[in-house]
Amino acid sequence: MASCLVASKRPLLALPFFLSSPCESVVLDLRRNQSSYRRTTQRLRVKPDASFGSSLIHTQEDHIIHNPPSSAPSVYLTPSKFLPSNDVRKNLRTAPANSNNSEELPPVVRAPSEKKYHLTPSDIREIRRLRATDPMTWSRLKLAKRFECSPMFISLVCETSPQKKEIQKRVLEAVQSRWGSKRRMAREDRQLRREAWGRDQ
Amino acid sequence: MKRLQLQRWSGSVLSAQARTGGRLQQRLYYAIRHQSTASPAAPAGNDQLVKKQPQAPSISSPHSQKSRYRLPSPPVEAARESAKLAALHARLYLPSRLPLETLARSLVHPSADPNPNFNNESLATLGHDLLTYYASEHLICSYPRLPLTVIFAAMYAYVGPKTLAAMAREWGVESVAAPGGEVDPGYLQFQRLAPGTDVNPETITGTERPHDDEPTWRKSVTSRVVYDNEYGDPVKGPVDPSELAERDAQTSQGVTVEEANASFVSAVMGSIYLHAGRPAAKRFFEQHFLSRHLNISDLFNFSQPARDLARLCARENFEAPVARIVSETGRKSRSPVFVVGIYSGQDKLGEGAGASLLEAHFRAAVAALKGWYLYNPLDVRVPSSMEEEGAAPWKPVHVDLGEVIV
Amino acid sequence: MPIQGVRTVTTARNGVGAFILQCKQLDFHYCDWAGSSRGMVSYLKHQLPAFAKANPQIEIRVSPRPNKHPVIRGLFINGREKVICVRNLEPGAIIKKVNLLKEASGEKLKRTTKPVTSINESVRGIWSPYHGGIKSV
Amino acid sequence: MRPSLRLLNLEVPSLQGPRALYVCSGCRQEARPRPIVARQFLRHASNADSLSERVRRKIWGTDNPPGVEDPYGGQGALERKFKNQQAQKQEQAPEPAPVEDLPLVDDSYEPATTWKGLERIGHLDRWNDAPRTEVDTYESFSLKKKIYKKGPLNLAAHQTAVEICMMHALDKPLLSICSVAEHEKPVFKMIWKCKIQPNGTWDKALEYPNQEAEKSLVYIFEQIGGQPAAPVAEEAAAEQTEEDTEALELVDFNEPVSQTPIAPFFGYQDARDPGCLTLPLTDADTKFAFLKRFSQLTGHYFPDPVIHQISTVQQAVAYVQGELKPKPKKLAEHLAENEGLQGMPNVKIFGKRRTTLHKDDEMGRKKIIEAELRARGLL
Repeated sequence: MASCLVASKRPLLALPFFLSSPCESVVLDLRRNQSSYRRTTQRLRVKPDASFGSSLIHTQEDHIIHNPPSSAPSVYLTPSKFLPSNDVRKNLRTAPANSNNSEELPPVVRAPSEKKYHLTPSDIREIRRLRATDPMTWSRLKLAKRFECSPMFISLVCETSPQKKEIQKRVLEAVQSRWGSKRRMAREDRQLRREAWGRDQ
Repeated sequence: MKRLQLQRWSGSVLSAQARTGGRLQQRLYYAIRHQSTASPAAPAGNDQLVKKQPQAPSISSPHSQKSRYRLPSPPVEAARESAKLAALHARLYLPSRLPLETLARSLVHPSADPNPNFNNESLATLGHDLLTYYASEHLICSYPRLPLTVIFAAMYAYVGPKTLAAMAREWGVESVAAPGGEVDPGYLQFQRLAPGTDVNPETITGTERPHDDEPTWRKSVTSRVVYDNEYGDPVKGPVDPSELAERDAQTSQGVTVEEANASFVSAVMGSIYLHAGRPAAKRFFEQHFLSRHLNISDLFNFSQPARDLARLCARENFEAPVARIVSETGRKSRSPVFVVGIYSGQDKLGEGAGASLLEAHFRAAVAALKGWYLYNPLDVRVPSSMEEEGAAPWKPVHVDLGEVIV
Repeated sequence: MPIQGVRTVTTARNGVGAFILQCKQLDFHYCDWAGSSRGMVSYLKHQLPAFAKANPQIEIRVSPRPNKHPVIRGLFINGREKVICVRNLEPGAIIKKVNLLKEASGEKLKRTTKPVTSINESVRGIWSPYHGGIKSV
Repeated sequence: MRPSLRLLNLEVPSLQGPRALYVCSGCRQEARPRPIVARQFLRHASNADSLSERVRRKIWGTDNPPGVEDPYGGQGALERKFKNQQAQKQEQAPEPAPVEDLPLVDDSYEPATTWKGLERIGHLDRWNDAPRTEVDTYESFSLKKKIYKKGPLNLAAHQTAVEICMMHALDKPLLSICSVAEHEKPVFKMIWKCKIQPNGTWDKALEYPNQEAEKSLVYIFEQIGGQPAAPVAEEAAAEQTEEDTEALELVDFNEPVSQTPIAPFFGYQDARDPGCLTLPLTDADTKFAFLKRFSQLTGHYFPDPVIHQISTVQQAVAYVQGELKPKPKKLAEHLAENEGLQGMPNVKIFGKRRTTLHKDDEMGRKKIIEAELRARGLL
């Protein structure tokens, strides 16, 4: 009984190393331990990564292997565009080998809306009048939709009436007073996190 | 020739100099004490007319232990007996030309001994000017595009009072419970605050700034260069001599440990400059101040980075910055990660990762702006390196618009 | 609102610029009468001058402490102190103890698991799965 | 008187007046007069109506329980002796008091040397009440205060040498010189002026300054040796030589006006000629006489091994001076001399233990503490 126990501990057969990689992890525990120098060095011989450009001719003369680290770039490495012209590093940095042209650039977060500059001064006066006369109906969003511009531009153009601000403030306080302590703390944490963005923490 | 001229000048600073006659007469009668070898009174900046003040009659009064109790600070000859002082002198590798008496003097804060010939006020003033000068030139030359508020913060980090206090503690300087003539000169002597006094800095009024009393007026950043001190804090206006006594009374009421430590460290810097010359002072600055670790990128605090970046690219007429998603994962999960890169044309300016697109975009803009601000030219030379003999011809430091003014 | 500066303090890196020896004071106590101080007395007579000359930055105080075993007390910059009793030790052994105190940093002894502890950022940055060409799995 | 009784009568007078003698609570407690009832338990165990006796009667139920009357073997030998002593004391006590105090020392009193025929030996436990008599005063053989300075030591050596030489010359018993505690001033002056030829022998080495000095010295020392009452003859010889010595007034005779009775060696500072140092102390009894006289004059004690080593006067004086500067036993003195350490500014050597008081003083805290104590009136 004891003998077979021992037998099963030792791997059944010494599988050659060149098994295809998928099933290697399966037999990992069955592989013979590297008891000889030859087996150890054999296992340490690792093929260079594809990105090294491992064509044979390269290995003779000196060449630089550009292997960017898989981590976020440090802010202390000034981008080439920001380097002043008299800086020696500007021309040292050749364009990266596979300079991805425009279509290979990663997708845009939000398509840049080109600015139309179509509003005339009379439109501006119109916006201010509408805003002043009936602030409740003419919110920024409505005006922006009406004049096809961004709400941000509307806020640049005119201010809401103080009453509306007062009303909105009271509405906000009413909403916040309904918050429990947990929700209030969650909101405060969110505010703290946003401030942490600014300090890049 | 230059070295000779410098010796003469610092020699004149070294000699005792009565700042205001009235106070000195009042000092003379109550404690006839011959002051230490070096007692510079004039701060380095303004070289006042140095009057040959009648040397205090230096009767070598043998200071027995009993008579020391009456002195506000230990007599000059006590410095030679103190082992603690000699150990401190050796611990800081101070040049041998700096005598122990001056080190003992730089340990005495004006609140402990108001007599200008025996406290470290003048040394601290000189040392403070040197420290701020060397620190600011190092910062501006190595990071030419730093925004002004960050320069103020970096100056505060390198030579601010908190850092100097930390350094004094790291040098192993302890402070006395109460100043007196019998204490060991190796201790830092200052009058402690009464327990319970409020130490946090109250808003300083009466500064030189015009319309200082208008609360609503905006204090612009550039005005802080002119009116505020090196760290951007409002500074008290000059006190005319008439209420000098009142200021004396105020200081005798006590100072914080931090302020005393800071005055000691600047006094050491000042005394090295006076005794061992400028190269030694500069080497001391590099050895002890520049060798400290500061991550400048932690000093930034952006509020609207995207807008600043857009202004920057417009000013430098690069293509408008466009935010692109470099990679993302878990968009529908509860912990998504978006990596957004900001591209100006083909070049990537900065990259940021965040739990939301908004955060990633924000951080990418911050990274891009830091990429711009933290530009560090190679082999930087500071202007003060020209003061040494045989310095290479001056090559102008990189200067450009730098900060984005929105 | 323009960029604000964050106020911090630089952290010391003892040894990058000037090196500050952490042991700042050594108190030697001995007893004139006790036999256990014999080694300490001969150390103080013969070895102490050389040690004091070699380490001018350490303040050395020698004072008798009658009817007690000889003791060396090291005060350190972080305010802690280490006390070693050198009763019945030969001057040679006392030299080792004094050097032990001189080279100590005053902190409690801690097992360091990592070969290097540093505050510098790594050159290649912290690995993140989202950078460096994602391999198709 | 048993201690507690004595305390009692001390107690009584002090109760009324202010408590002059402080008596600790323990003794006061013990000396307090106890009520009679409490005294009963103190009675001896073998007493008839003691507690254990009553208990035994109750146990056995009869009045006289069996067993020995005093289980502990009756009165011990000590008790019997104590008892009859008490009895003896009682009839003695009423005797008249005069017997109590000791007879005054009258002339016919002659101290006994053996036990025989003495009816009483020592004091009957009342010795420490007798007033001190002049017999009790103790007068040490040698000087009370040791002499440490070099000059007086040489003077003592010179004087001793001269005296011993005189004794040799007049071949008198050498030790008799020690009976003369001190000479008169003129005699001492003459001794001071005598010279001793270097490395001469004891009986011939002495040189007298002049004839009269020689005659008077011989006359004086003649007295010393012979009659027992040397001091009385002393004065007679002194006056006789008084008038001729005045003539020899020397100019350098420094007569210090010393308000203390007589400065040792009459204020002389040093011996004139060091000749006496070379005299040999080989012969046993001269050595013994010399050292005895010398230690009498200087107060220094010569231990036996040292006496064995000494062979000349010089060595004797050197030994005494050796004691003058004992080698620095303390390490602190040793280190203070070590010039290597003195040069180093970062080393501080203390002779005494450093307490927190010293530390407070260095930190400036001591004066605050004292000020506070004074403010509270504690200092």
